[in-house]
Amino acid sequence: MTTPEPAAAAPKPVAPKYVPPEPVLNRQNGRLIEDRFSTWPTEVFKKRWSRPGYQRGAGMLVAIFVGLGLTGGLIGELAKRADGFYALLGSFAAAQGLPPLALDAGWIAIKVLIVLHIVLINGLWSIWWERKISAHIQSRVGPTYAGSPKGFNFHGWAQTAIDGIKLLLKEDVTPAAADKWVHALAPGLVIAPCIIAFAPVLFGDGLAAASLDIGTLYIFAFAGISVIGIVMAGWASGNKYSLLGGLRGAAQIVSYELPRGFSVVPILMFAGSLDLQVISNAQAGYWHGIIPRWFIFYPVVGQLAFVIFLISSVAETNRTPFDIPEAESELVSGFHTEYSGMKWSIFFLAEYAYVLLGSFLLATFFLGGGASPINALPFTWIPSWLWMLGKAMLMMFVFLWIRWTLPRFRVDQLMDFTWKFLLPWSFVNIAVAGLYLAYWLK
Amino acid sequence: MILEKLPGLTKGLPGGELLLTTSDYFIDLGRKQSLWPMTFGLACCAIEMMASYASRLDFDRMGVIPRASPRQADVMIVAGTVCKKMAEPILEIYHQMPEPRFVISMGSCANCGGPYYDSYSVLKGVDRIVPVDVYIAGCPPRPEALQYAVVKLQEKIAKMSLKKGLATSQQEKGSRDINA
Amino acid sequence: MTNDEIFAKIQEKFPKIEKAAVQVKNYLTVRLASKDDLMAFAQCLKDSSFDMLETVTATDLLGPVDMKGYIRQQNFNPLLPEGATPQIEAAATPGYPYRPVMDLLWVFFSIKERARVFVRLEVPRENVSVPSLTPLFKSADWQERETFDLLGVRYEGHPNLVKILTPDFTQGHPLRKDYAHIKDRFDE
Amino acid sequence: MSNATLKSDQLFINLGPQHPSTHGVLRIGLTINGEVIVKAVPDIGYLHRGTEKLAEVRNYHHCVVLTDRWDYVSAMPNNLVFCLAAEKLMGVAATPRANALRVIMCEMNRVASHLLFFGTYGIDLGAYTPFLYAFREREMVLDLFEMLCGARLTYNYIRLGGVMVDASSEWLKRTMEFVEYFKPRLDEYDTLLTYNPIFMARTQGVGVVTAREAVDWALSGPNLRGSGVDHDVRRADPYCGYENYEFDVPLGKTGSCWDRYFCRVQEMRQSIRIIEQAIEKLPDGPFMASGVAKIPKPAPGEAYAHVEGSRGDLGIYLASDGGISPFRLHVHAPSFINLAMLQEKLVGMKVSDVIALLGSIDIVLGEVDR
Repeated sequence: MTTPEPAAAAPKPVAPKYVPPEPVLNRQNGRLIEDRFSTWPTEVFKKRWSRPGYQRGAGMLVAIFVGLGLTGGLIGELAKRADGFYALLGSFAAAQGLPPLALDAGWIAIKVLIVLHIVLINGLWSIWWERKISAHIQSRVGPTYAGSPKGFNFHGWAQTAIDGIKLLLKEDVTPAAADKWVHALAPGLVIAPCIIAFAPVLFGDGLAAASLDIGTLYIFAFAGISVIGIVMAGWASGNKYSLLGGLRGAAQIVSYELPRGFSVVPILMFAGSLDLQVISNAQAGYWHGIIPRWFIFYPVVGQLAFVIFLISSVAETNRTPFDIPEAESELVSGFHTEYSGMKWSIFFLAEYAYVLLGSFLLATFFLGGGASPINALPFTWIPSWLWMLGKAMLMMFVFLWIRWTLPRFRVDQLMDFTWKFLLPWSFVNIAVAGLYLAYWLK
Repeated sequence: MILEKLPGLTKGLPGGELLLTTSDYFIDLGRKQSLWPMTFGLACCAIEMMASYASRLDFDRMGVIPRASPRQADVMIVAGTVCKKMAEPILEIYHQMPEPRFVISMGSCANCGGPYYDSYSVLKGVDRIVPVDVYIAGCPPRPEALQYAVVKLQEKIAKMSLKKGLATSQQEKGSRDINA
Repeated sequence: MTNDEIFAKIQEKFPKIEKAAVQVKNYLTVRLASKDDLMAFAQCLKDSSFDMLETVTATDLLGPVDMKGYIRQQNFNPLLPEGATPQIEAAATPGYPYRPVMDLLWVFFSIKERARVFVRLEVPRENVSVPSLTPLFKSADWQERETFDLLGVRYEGHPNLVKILTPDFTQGHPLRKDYAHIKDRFDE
Repeated sequence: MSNATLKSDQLFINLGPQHPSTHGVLRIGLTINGEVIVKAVPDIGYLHRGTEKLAEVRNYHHCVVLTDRWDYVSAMPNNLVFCLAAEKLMGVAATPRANALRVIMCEMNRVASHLLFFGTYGIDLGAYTPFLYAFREREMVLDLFEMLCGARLTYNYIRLGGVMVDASSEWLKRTMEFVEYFKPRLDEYDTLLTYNPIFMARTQGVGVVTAREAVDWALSGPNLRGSGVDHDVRRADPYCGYENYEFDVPLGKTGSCWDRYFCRVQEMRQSIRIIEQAIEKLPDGPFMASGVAKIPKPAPGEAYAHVEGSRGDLGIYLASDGGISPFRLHVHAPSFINLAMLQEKLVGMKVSDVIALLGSIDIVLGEVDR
């Protein structure tokens, strides 16, 4: 028996030449049956760009992205003239005889709407992104057919929207054993602090809904409130798996709050402020004109802080390897086992909103905010909000990558990891940062 | 809730029919392109069900991702022999699923008892306890057959409309007729 | 080690034991005289390196199996002509010594010797009761429960002798040859 | 258990019968105190199909069909063990070529089965990706099975006196191609899961079964060898010419979940070795022995045969009264016996470790309940 070369070793049979199948008429009504499912996807994908549905879907997706980008750019550019707009609105209100309170309320409402849309659109985008990324990590293709049956089926771009329609129309089950009001209130209590926490998040230079002096503290404080919603969901469901999940979630999130907070203390020391804008500005400029002065490039301290913050952010979002509150193979779905339809999807939305929050914070604290990584002309022209978005998306990819690679911790190992490893090292990090301040950066 | 009242509300409106058919289109689109089954295997067919989620046959292409909790699932794939001891848990799981819910009976055992047609402890067909939408023959059926069953279920869902209620009477009874 | 050598070694320690008339093919089969010897013999085997109790089971030697134990329909296959019976019915073989006896079987295995001993014990099939081997071998636990569930053998001294495989509403012990299936709520 | 018997700080949770990681329809009633298990009561029988009863009204050829559905993940050893027992009763011996083909098929099925274990164990511990990698290769094994006998799971390939069809040279070539393709994949799995620090932390030192306990519980297969007991039916009681092939029996050291897992991963390498040797040495000749009747009626007698199935020592006790059906068929099912240790081993573990231990025992409920 001769052994063939390993390079050509795949024992897959040689695919026969693709012959389009004969049109098949439906037996009942004589209509043409579409051959969408009668051929193999691999055969279809061989010449995908010749399929009008694929082109239309891709066009749709590009249009959406361009639209979103243009909107973002518009908001970004207009925000520089925000004071002018505010004055314009003020004169309008004065002319109409409206009280100044109404003016402020309207102004805030505009900002809230913008931030709210970021959170919601992020859910649509990142679930699709996660499904595609996980599929390609796992040698699959991911959603493919979702979209109109007439075509627009570019990589299942509409999958999340379709899931959303379905979830919206699902029956909303409240179990008989559940505490009705707490059960209904819990999803709201999970998503609301998350949206509130987005207020001082920096989307670019000067692009924040509220410029707060205590921005960092504010975000951490509000992001920590969600755990109450998780415990409520776990307790109110009247399900023991949910209860276990809720309790695990409480223990985990409270524990990981600490290293998460302490890991950014060196950053705050270097920047000398809690304001995200100041932190971002402190990272402007380049060492020797080449290496950006981002905090992640500060020797040892920066990298350690980055890793601790990344790990605790993953833990905060309850994702693998820290997904013990909803551990699918142990607790079925953990604290949201008994939730169906839209209430359940709100939990999901909150999870992805926290991923986005973590990504933006990582980009702001460690990756220089809206600064360009390369000190050269075409890159420095790119607007800051685009850099910010790019860095956040990169961090989001890291989140997904971790999720689909690692197994899950056990609950006691998880606690050991934060109390015996992350927290001491974040203290050491603070001490070393103090030395840097005293001797190197004085 | 709103969906049940919508046909009555739009009756007098100009263009009400158009509104109904448009909403039908989107509702059915949502329902058929995102069928989430339960991770719920009974016997041999469960292995083929797992194979259809796996790399080669990737169920995610059709938007089918498994959910562990019945509350978040749309379709129950009864994959394998339904024993009498297991009949009650299956019924309970079926009742835990929110409407609209569908059942695929996978394999000869779930259809009619299969090779265990004369056994003292096997239920002769899951349709004795829950209404079944699509039956798949085979022992076990190939993963492709399961995917084809999902396509057939999608065709069935596409025929649901608001005017007829959320499911036709035959569908509620678990009709075997796909064109019902 | 051949079967005869093992037998000689066992007989040395436990002289009451004798070879069974019907040997399980290729393995040493011994027969116990009465159920009182069982515990002592099992202890003896355990001491002489047969420290793994592989199988606990039994055979009902009463006549051919009763067809009432199966849920059969008349001519279930529509493709067959009327009155055809494609299904096998149980039939007694002439000459085989059917008798109302429960033939219990234990299989002991020695990892060291790589040898197996089949131990048999015949008891009357009504109200079968033999000592349980759970104090000596943990593996007897579930297997004795299974044998109790399917064949109705009571193991005295078993800590938890309850049904294990059949559902609670199944009446009778299905593997007994005279088992007749009583319709339950799932049989229409 | 009713709530009245519970202490106020204990919680009764019901794992299964529908649970993502019970590998079927196993139910375990867990009484927990915080995260620690105080009492565990496994409840089986949710897949009890009564095959031992059904076999009493099937003829011997039909019984092979029933055997496929015990351990549906690796059906070839099931077919084989029944055929070996029935052949002993009938006094027929399989031809050398049939024996070699049986060895090849059983080892390939062991690879397929252990790949499934590898994948699902990953899922149990939260890593979803290894499952899809394992299934990618498993599909190739199933393709080879399908090419030879037309089925993916329930083969009915090994028949009384031989095998169903002969392997063509094309099939043998493809099998060798698969073997060559598969070897580097095993190293890939090691990087993916085996030596992952989180995975090792989850499994090493968890669910330790000492050699003494393993023998006492009569464990078999990788569960026994993971505890360091050197017992393999292929060595101890060779069948189908296993004595002619050179292979190692991988042993664990401590008997933890990781050792059992590692034994299985190493067994895949040994299976590949056996397949290579068997294909090289494949003798010519008929693939079916003559003298097997269409409706066999073996003389009254009893026979026991056992093989090293994918889950352990799979044995069959077969008694004949001279009729066309077996008089008594008893399955020594390794999954059933391995699972029995769960009720004692779980006490004192954490809830997460239940899944780790249960996964590492690698049960198939079809074989547990039969």
